[in-house]
Amino acid sequence: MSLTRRNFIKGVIAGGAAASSAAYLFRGGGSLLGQSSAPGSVERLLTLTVNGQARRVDVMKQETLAMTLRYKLGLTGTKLGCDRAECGACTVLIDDVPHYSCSVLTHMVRGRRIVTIEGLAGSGGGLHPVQQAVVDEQGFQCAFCLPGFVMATVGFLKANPTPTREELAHGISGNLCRCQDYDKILTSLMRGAEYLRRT
Amino acid sequence: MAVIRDVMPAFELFQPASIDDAQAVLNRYGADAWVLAGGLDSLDWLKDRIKRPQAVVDLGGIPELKGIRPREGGLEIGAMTTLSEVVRHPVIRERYAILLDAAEAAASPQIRNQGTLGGNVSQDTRCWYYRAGWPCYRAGGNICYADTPDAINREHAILDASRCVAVNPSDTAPALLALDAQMVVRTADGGERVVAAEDYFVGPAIDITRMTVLEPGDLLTAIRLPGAWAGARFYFEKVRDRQVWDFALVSVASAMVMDAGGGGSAIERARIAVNGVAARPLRLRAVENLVRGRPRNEATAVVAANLAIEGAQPLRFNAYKVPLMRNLVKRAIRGVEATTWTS
Amino acid sequence: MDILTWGRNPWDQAILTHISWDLLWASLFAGVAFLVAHASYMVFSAHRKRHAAETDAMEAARVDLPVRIVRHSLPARVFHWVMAAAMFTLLATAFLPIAGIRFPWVTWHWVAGLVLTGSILFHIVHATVWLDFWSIWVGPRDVPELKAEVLRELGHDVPGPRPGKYPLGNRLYHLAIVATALAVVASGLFMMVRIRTPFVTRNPYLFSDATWGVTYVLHGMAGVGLVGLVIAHVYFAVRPDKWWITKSMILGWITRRQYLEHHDPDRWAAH
Amino acid sequence: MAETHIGRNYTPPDHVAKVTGRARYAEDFRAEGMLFTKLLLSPMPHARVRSIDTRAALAMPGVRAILTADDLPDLNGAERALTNEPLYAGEPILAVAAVDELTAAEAVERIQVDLEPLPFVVNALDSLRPDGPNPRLTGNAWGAPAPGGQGPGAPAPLETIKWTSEDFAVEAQGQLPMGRPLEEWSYGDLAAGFAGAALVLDETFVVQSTGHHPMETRSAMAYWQNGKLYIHASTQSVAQTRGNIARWVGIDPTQVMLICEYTGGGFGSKGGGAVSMSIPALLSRKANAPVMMRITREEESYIGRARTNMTGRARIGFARDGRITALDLFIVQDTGAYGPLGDHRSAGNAASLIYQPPAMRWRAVNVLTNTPPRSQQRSPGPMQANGIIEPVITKAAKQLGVDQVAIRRINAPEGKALFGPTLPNGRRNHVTSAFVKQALDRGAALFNWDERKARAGQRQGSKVRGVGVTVGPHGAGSIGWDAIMTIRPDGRLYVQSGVGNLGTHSVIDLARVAAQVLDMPWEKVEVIWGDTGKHLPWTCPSVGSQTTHAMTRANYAGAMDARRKLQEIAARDLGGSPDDYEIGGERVYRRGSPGRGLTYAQAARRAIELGGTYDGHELPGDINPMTRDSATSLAGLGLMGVAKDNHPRDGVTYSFVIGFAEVEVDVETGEVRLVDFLGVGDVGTVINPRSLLAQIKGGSCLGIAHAICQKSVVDPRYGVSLTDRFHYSKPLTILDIPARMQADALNLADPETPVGARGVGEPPVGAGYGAVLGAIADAIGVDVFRRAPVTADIILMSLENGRRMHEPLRAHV
Repeated sequence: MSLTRRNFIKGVIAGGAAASSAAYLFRGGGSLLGQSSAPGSVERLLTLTVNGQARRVDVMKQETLAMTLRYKLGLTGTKLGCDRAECGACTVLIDDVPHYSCSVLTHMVRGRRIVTIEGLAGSGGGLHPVQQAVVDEQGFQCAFCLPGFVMATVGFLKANPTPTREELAHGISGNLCRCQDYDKILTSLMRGAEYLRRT
Repeated sequence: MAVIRDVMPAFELFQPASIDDAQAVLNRYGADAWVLAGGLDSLDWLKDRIKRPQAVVDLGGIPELKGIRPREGGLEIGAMTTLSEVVRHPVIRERYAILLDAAEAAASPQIRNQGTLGGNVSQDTRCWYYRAGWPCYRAGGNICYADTPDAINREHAILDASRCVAVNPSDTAPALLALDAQMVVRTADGGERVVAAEDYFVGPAIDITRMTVLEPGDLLTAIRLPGAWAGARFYFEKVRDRQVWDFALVSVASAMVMDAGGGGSAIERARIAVNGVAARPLRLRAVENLVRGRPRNEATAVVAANLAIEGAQPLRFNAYKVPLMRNLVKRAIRGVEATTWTS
Repeated sequence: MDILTWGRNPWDQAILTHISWDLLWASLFAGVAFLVAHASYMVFSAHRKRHAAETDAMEAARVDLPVRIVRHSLPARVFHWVMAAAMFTLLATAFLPIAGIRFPWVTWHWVAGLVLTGSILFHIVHATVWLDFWSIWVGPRDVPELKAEVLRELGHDVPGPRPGKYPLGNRLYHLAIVATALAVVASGLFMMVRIRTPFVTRNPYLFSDATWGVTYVLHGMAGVGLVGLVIAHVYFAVRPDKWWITKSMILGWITRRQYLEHHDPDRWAAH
Repeated sequence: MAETHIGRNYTPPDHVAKVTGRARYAEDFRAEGMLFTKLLLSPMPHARVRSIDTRAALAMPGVRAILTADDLPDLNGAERALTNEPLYAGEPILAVAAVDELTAAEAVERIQVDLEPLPFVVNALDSLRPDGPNPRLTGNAWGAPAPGGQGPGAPAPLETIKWTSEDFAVEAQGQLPMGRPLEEWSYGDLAAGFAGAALVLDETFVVQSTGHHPMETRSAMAYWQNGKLYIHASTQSVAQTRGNIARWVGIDPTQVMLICEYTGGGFGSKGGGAVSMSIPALLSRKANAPVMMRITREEESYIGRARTNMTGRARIGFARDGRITALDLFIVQDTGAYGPLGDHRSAGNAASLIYQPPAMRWRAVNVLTNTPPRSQQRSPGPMQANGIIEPVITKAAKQLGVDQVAIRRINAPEGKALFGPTLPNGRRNHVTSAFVKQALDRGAALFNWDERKARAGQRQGSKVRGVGVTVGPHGAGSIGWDAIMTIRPDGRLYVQSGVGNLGTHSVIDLARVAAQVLDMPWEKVEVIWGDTGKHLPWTCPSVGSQTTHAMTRANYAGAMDARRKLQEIAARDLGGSPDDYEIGGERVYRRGSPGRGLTYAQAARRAIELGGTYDGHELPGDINPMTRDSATSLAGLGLMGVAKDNHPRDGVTYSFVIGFAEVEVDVETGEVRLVDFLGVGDVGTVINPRSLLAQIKGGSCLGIAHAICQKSVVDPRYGVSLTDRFHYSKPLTILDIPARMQADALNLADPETPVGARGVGEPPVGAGYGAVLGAIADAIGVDVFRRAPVTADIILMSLENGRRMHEPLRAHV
């Protein structure tokens, strides 16, 4: 059984040494591993749709979305708390669904809509209702987990705009807070759901 | 060579659009290839730099592997269908609720949004000695670090251990056993074989380095739920230390069909499976046979539960799994009373 | 081809885990190669077969001997076949899984190992007390015989000692088996501490990683060695010209004619 | 003064940055040509580095520099960021700087480190056995600190102590052996106390160690510019970290530019920063380029600090009414690979405070093990004391037929309650104030204690409920710190805050006090924080729940200084004496004739014209040199309020939180579900209500986590941590607590501080821990467990066998 050439070209992301100047973490990584710059290495350049903008970016094949966002697109609002899909600090929306961006290969989201905490605010710069609610209720303490919680909530509310407190707790249960300010977080995010319904 | 973690080694990434293409890559790279489903268990291995494949094959772009479709009075679920899709599916909610309960008990919302049913059943054990990269049997060595006089083995096996005492971590696996699910495997040579869920998993006595029957190059393509157990009386319970992102200490899943004739009081047929007690989810055939034809009550449950734990061999720190498994099997048969506390 | 398989323990120190399974195939190959070589030699060489007439004469000269001469006592034969069964079980349970044929082998393996151990112990006692212990051993005193036998093999009719009870090949083979079997049994018994058995509480930490490594390598080496040895043994057992020996291991006796043809009565141990 | 700010909720100025993702934590900074570093960690719990071969690594393209312990300044024995004698598995040995992490990681793998394994021990008790191994070549325990050094972390000598096998005889019964202690104090007549007791209980309890695991690991990025070190790092206390970094790096504090506007949690693990900060600092100097050190979660589980685990034994005598007659407490503390730590001393003091025993003896050994280093973790000591003692109180109440609230009430401290050992001056310490009894009463009412109590122990199906209550104490305030603030010509008030921004909002709350004193509208108050380049005053470390108390006092003093200067300037320009002038509406005006006065803006301009003390060109003599430098830099910008807190204080400041818990235990599965929780604070005047209640709930949750799930485990054979992932160490999730928790505060002012506020961060931890432990015991029996966390295995095995089955005294399971 042989590969259809079309799929192969589409599929393979070859190794190589090229990298964008912004590629802090990955500069030169390919060549250091002795990989020849194979034909089609241009495939490493891909277009990501992040916060409504098309961004061209050079991505190593083992690169996670969190790393691309933080180190190549400068979107440091997405935090890395464990880098192991356990804490939720890196939660972003992929096609409106919350994912741990630390555990998604960037090449897996080619052509999909990615929204990060930086992309929530309206075009006028006004805060997203959930963000506003968090400010009004002083929702978090150290707030390192905040972006993840907010993204998980925004994603959850798209599926269930009128959650009970228990339902929302389940919806954001994939996020850890070590200040363990869960009660106030939940209160502020419930307020966010309410704001969102009003808009 | 010093140990270092959390930097993924470079690899070739393939994103084939068909099963054939995927297997072509797998066959080309053989043991150096790695199959990526949802990517959660996989990325752990890669970030730990313990598994170092040359080629990673991302199945995410293969339409054939996705989706839930009716089939012969039952359902066929593509192996790459996410757990969230399983949880949301109306037919599963209505006729196979036990799979919904099991899928919903897995890890966390984000993981259920990304993790696939195929990946969930095929994931590797979480024995912390093995996952630490220690050279145990499962890693090709000649020792089990979890079954030593002073090992910390609270989470490990009480049944069917053979040198390795790791347990299977899957939440959906016991539910699939209870539903008599059929696993559709595309073999490396392109052939297809259908394996009953209970035969899909492999214990250490047979193969100490694998959790499933999948050989290099094989792909689990779909999981079929037969109509035979649709809408049965289901029970699923998972006992864990934390309510989120935790693996089962012991989990149980049962499907029961009550005797229509006997006023629905007697059990006509039942399938019961447990997980977290052995390297593979265990179907409790003896229990199933015992309860057949008996009334569904405490007495039946007690006899069955005691039968279930026969032959259990606890380790130093996991003796609690024996009564836990017994009690869960008991509940799986007679159910649980709801409490009526105010507040 | 690797000889050994190394791993790194939790302290990141290099440790021996076991032999490289390449050696299994090597041993298999060696056994088969010997078999082929020997067979072809026997076919093509000037291998001398004594004329029937000579044997007739010898037999006529010794009508005083019984028609059947006991070669293996019943206990000796029982031991041999029990050991053979254990050995085959051990090899099958050890190497079939490695060859890709998977089944629950561990219990079979250590049970067979215990049977082998028991039979060997029996054999040692039995041989020391009831048999002529030395008749099976090889030593300097056998050099002339070695010379003579080799020349005979090469087709020369030479004087010099003929085999006693056991042909030299037998005795050399026995020596090899003794060495490998003792190694495999000794290492195997210790290795049982690493698995669940009714006898001892499992303790993989009984020895240091290094000691265990050596134990596993010893066990593996002896194990694959046995593969070759067993092949050779079976080969001779089924060769038509050696069939009379095999038969004697079943029935216990050989004919007077075979006795005179292949042995030196003066060097045949007292019986 | 009208409560315009104090006691009112407000929106902290940093919140919009936080919700938009613009708030930048250490790992969010970038610098041109920034390198990345990866660490080589020791695989062994105790070893000596024989040699390091870095040739292959240095030969790799992209590898810029390698830092080893030899490149670090000697800290005379104290822990350094890198070591040649690793004392725990996971301790960093060297760091590689390369153009990217991939290269750095590959380089680390190419480095050959020849390690000589040395004896090690992971269980404190094992080290005390007659033939027990020592965690260090030079000993196994910290001796008593030098006289005077009673505080946590007071310098202490390293000693070798072994107990006899006779001492260990009681181990078989699950009781803690009590051999020779290294520290001891007592007061009162212990023998008489026990003799007169109606009931004497003697129980052992194992308090587990847990990692702090703040969401933000101790990542840091550093570079050098014209002789100054610029470092982006994560610390609880900005002002107090500068000096530490200087010491770790071997430079002068004035050379350290620390930027930390946001800290992703610390819980005591980043109290004065983290010694690992010196790695990027020194590596960037060696590589002559900025260096980013991303600490992974696994690395955090090694170098990220953990709570000291304690095995404690409490012998307590009770009168019929539940009043404690005598308390004999023995503690074996595991202080990890470094230390010394004083948790065991804090535990002793806390016990003597919240249970007010008329006679008490405290004995302890502070043992080292080859396990990850410990540090103070939110309620270091008092929480452990709650864990060791509460089960005994609970059991006594059951046996005496006394209500659980009543027995704690009758033993509760009141007013200027005494605590701790007799001091050299012959007297015992006392607290500034305690209103514990009121808090217990308030809580019992709010929690419907009697109603819940009535159904405790009743079984429905497989579920049993139980209730518990605990008084969580903790020291809650220091004194004598400085404040700087300026009213500038723009009419705004600028308050310099050296507090770390942990999210407790004490970093901002202190300015609420200044605004209150100066009657300043909040929108006209600017708080400057998070950068030692921004002229910060000498500020207390943000640990030990002291910040709110300490810095509200300091800023009260600073604001009063500014206020006085406003009055003086007004008097000077408009006649009369300063006391004739009042402030209000951003003006200082003559009493009775509001027309005659100056706006703050005018006064600020006059202050600059007048100079001298008014604009900071002349400074008080008693302020700290750091304050002096900062004030000098700010001099001339406006009217400066600058002062040291010299307000007198009679007593030691302590806060109390009472935890009330109801749990539901499933006796068939051993699962514990927290049904409801209430925390009531006796924490003085409430400054920031919303934040305060969040502190009570969040702190309680840490205690709850200790009671039901969180732990750390080390393999005894290889001495390697096994809980290097969250699903192994099991921190609390949002579904492990009820969807709603309750909290309240008495809001009774502490008489010994002008603002009345005490700290709150830590007392709730012990309250949550003890209350949940008590509730579980109430539901299924007081002898079911003697260790924490109380997990399904412990409960199920004890119930199944009708007696406690878990291994006593084992630290790591």
